[in-house]
Amino acid sequence: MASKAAPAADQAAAAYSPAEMMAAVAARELANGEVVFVGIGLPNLACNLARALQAPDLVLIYESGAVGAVPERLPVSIGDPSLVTGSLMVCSMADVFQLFLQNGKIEVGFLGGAQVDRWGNINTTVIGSYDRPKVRLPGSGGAAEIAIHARRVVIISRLNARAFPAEVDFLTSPGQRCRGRTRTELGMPGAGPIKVITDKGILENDPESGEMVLTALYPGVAVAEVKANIGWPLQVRPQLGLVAPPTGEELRQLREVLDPKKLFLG
Amino acid sequence: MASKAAPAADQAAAAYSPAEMMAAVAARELANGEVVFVGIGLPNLACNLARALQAPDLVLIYESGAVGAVPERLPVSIGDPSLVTGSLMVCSMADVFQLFLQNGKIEVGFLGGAQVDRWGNINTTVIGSYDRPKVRLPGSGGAAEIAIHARRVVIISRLNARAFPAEVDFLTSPGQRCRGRTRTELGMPGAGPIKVITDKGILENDPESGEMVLTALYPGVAVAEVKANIGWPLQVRPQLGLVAPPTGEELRQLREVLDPKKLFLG
Amino acid sequence: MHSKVTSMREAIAAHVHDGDTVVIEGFTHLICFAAGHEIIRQRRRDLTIARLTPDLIYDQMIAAGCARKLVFSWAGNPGAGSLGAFRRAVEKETPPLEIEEYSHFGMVARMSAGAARLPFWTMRNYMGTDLPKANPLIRTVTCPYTGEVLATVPALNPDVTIIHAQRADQFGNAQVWGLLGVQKEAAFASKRVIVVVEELVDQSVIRADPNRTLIPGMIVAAVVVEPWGCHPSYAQGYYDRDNDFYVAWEDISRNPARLEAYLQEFVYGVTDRAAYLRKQPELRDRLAAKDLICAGVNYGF
Amino acid sequence: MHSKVTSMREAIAAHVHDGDTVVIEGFTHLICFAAGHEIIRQRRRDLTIARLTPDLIYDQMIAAGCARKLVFSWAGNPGAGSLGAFRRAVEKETPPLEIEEYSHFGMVARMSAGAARLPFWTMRNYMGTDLPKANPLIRTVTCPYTGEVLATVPALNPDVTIIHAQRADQFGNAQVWGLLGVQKEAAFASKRVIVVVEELVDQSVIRADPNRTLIPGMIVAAVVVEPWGCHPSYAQGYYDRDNDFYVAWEDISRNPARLEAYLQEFVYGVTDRAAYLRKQPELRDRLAAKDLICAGVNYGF
Repeated sequence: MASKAAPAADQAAAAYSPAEMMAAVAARELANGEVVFVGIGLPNLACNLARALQAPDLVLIYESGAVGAVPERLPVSIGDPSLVTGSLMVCSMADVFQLFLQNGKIEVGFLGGAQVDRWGNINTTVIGSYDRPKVRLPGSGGAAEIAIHARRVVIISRLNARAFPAEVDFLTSPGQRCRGRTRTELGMPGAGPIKVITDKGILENDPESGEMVLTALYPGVAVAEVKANIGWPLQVRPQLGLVAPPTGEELRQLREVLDPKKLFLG
Repeated sequence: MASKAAPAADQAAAAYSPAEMMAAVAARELANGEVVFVGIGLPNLACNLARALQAPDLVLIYESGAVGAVPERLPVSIGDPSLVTGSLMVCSMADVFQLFLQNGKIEVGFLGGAQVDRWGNINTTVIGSYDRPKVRLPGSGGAAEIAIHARRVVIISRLNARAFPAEVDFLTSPGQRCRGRTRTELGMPGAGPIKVITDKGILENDPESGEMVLTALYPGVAVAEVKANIGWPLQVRPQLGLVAPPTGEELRQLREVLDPKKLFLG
Repeated sequence: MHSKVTSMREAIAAHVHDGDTVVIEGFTHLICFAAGHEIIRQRRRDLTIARLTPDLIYDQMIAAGCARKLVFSWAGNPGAGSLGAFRRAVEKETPPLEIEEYSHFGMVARMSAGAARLPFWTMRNYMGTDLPKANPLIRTVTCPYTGEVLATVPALNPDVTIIHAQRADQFGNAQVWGLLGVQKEAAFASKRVIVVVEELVDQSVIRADPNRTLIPGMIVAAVVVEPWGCHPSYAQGYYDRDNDFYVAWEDISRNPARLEAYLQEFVYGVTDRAAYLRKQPELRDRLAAKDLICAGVNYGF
Repeated sequence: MHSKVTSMREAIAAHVHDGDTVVIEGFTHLICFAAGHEIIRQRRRDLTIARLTPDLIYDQMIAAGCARKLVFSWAGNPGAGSLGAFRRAVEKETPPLEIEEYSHFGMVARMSAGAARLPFWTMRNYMGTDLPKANPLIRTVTCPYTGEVLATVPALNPDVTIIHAQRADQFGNAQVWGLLGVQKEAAFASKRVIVVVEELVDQSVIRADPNRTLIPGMIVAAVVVEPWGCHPSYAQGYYDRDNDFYVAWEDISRNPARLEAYLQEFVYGVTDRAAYLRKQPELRDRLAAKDLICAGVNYGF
């Protein structure tokens, strides 16, 4: 949904694509044994990368009802038959949303969106007004309730100013502050988006204000480059982290095992 | 729960037991293809008798979750394994109560009880007061909701004055009029008890008053004998029906196929 | 009891009427395209079409002019992009289409309420989102125990729901494995249910494994035997999802003329699903499922 | 991940504490008597014991002095008569027992609310009955769409739920067939879950037929392998219900001394379920299930 980022400036970065970097960074968010609500595309690659490396017992749940999926091919949709075959459990969607998600069993939810704003609110509904949209997007799917209930949410989105406005046109999935009100005031069970993984660096929510602030950069990226692609006056943490590039093993898994046809890493 | 009825006076009645007569009469209530919520004991015998005779496609549902059961032995409990083996469907109890019963899919429910009153209200909870009961009975089980939701209810109970008081001590399962209010006033979906099958004759609800009135007698039974065993001034329909005794085929099924050990026909 | 087996043509003619609320359910898995195509061929109009993910089949029904209104929670081309006819209808009103929008949980809850014949369903949801502003049917209720304010959605009770299953007997007792979606809830919520199956089986097959039964025959109005009736969706154990077609739909649906040509060739231009399959003899080679049969369990006592 | 397999003694010691709300579910089928006996042997006190049908196992726990309170919807000896200890407690207060009473639908709804982590569940129920007078926790809510007044019950969230299943892997991914009762809802409602199984199987057995999984390992705290752990209840495909014992319970439970003698011999007098079974070698001949294996289905794609 975000347009392709310009190729990174330095040589080191040229050895891997922005998508590969994002997938590797997202995978590092996952601890062994955690229960993850997985979406298609980069989140799915990240989860299966984590399973192949540090988190073999990661439990992947898809909103389609597959629990503990071990897809033997790259699933191209959230309801791919490869998510069923060999999974631990298949349940109804009523169970997915009531017994797993609303019950508080999901530790991590990955989300993306056409717009991500200053508070980590996500818009996947419309660009423009709801009644007369310039662009009609697919809508919430399960994103609204994942953003509310998952114990923590990780957002994955490429940076550009249109995709990172100060405030979303439509608030599909709540972040840290929704139209002026905090998650606590609104009574939301989960911690909300605690990290935004972009193609240039990582934003994290400031525990006090709830605002998404820049906390780490990818190799070869300058702060100004991030600021130029964000629609609000971006706060920058004094000690900025430097994110390690994908390891050889991360790249091998991504390229040779998980997405050899470059469906999502292209 | 009701004490044993005295042996019928005339010779014809002596050829079959009151329980056999009740089971046969109850079976005749069922039309082919109907969906019946079945209890254990006489209702179960009646349903399987109907299946063997006029209603081969009767669908038996047990609150345990067996749908379309075809028990190959006499089930001794509502959750007998013989109700599962060869059934059409096994579902959770949440589905039984929400998707079948509350959804309006149950056409006939059979109920019994320690007390049945003038309006067909049933008590299976306590004799005496709730807080200091003289006799503590099992309670509702699924009876309260069956009485509310089944499209019609048939009560099976042996007559005696203690079992047929003017008003139940505790109203577990609603009849035609509950503490002065009609089913319509109370917003109940089902038609409620439209018939009480006893060991001496049949009561039916008067469509106007909702009161259970005597509409048919078994062979050899006098009106006075029924009245003596009922705790309210029983109304008697001017043209009283005479119920045919069990046929040879009904008796053969009951005795040889359905309950050869006389567990419930004893 | 009489068999309920009939043709797709008869089933749609008898049970889907102009102005009806129609649900063809199935979450990625078991979406009955054959039924959607027959509805298009029979030129039904003014339908309210509801399902979680409109998918390509509702995009086709919108393009064909069947739909007055869409009720949904995610309107995209799963794994591939957009639904062209849906987007034109909403962005450019060509043709106009009323929409009523929830999240997946909201749609599941609407079906659950409908199936239980309750007027509403309760969730802890929607706080902070703009969805209740966009859809005033998302409301609240106060818990009689804790005083908490919780979200509600109203029951959905379709006139007709169409469910594809792997197998059923002639009375509609239907068994499903793999992804279950909200098919059970949608069927029980509906006034009428059409069950479409890959295989008609003897009732003894159903009775041999009653825990697999998802839909009981007592709620089924018609049974249609339509092998490969889900293509380009899939049926676990029978055929794979045709991802190439989902990808191709991006281009087809972006261009109204191309979409119309698709409908002319593959929907109006064939009499039924068998003819649709005869046009594409390569599908079997490309998509037929491999065997991976699980062991049975013991129902003895 | 570490295996969760442990002994019944360890599982009860670790997860069932004095004062807890305990649920041993199973509707006729899969009632884990072995767990109830171990709770009695470990002399737990002040428990709130909840299930739809207290059955003989809760009667024994009441007689043994484990229970402060009973939450239930049908307290009888299924197919045979009364529960003697329960009746003495309620009728004569020997010993006193607090009761909280619903109908089956009400108990199912309480578990459903607990499993969904909602504070209440809505039903169309209880109008005309005396149950709300006997139990003020049966309340009402007004539909935000139709204005109808509907019945509610509060969520039940046990401290620990014990579920017997036919089989599970070492992490507690458990499969059940035959009657399902409210076991899934009770497990998801609970803070801790103990899964007791007839057979421990390799995870590949579970993964070969994922639609049969009722309880996912992620909600399970301990796995106990206890063949014949349900006797005199039953496990479909493993052993039949011991109806003779249910009938015998009428006499045993009517007489406090005889009940105490039963507990001494069959509960306190044995160290564990294996010893209980060694005392009754005839059970296998009388109750072992015959084979009636269903066919598998194709999970291939």
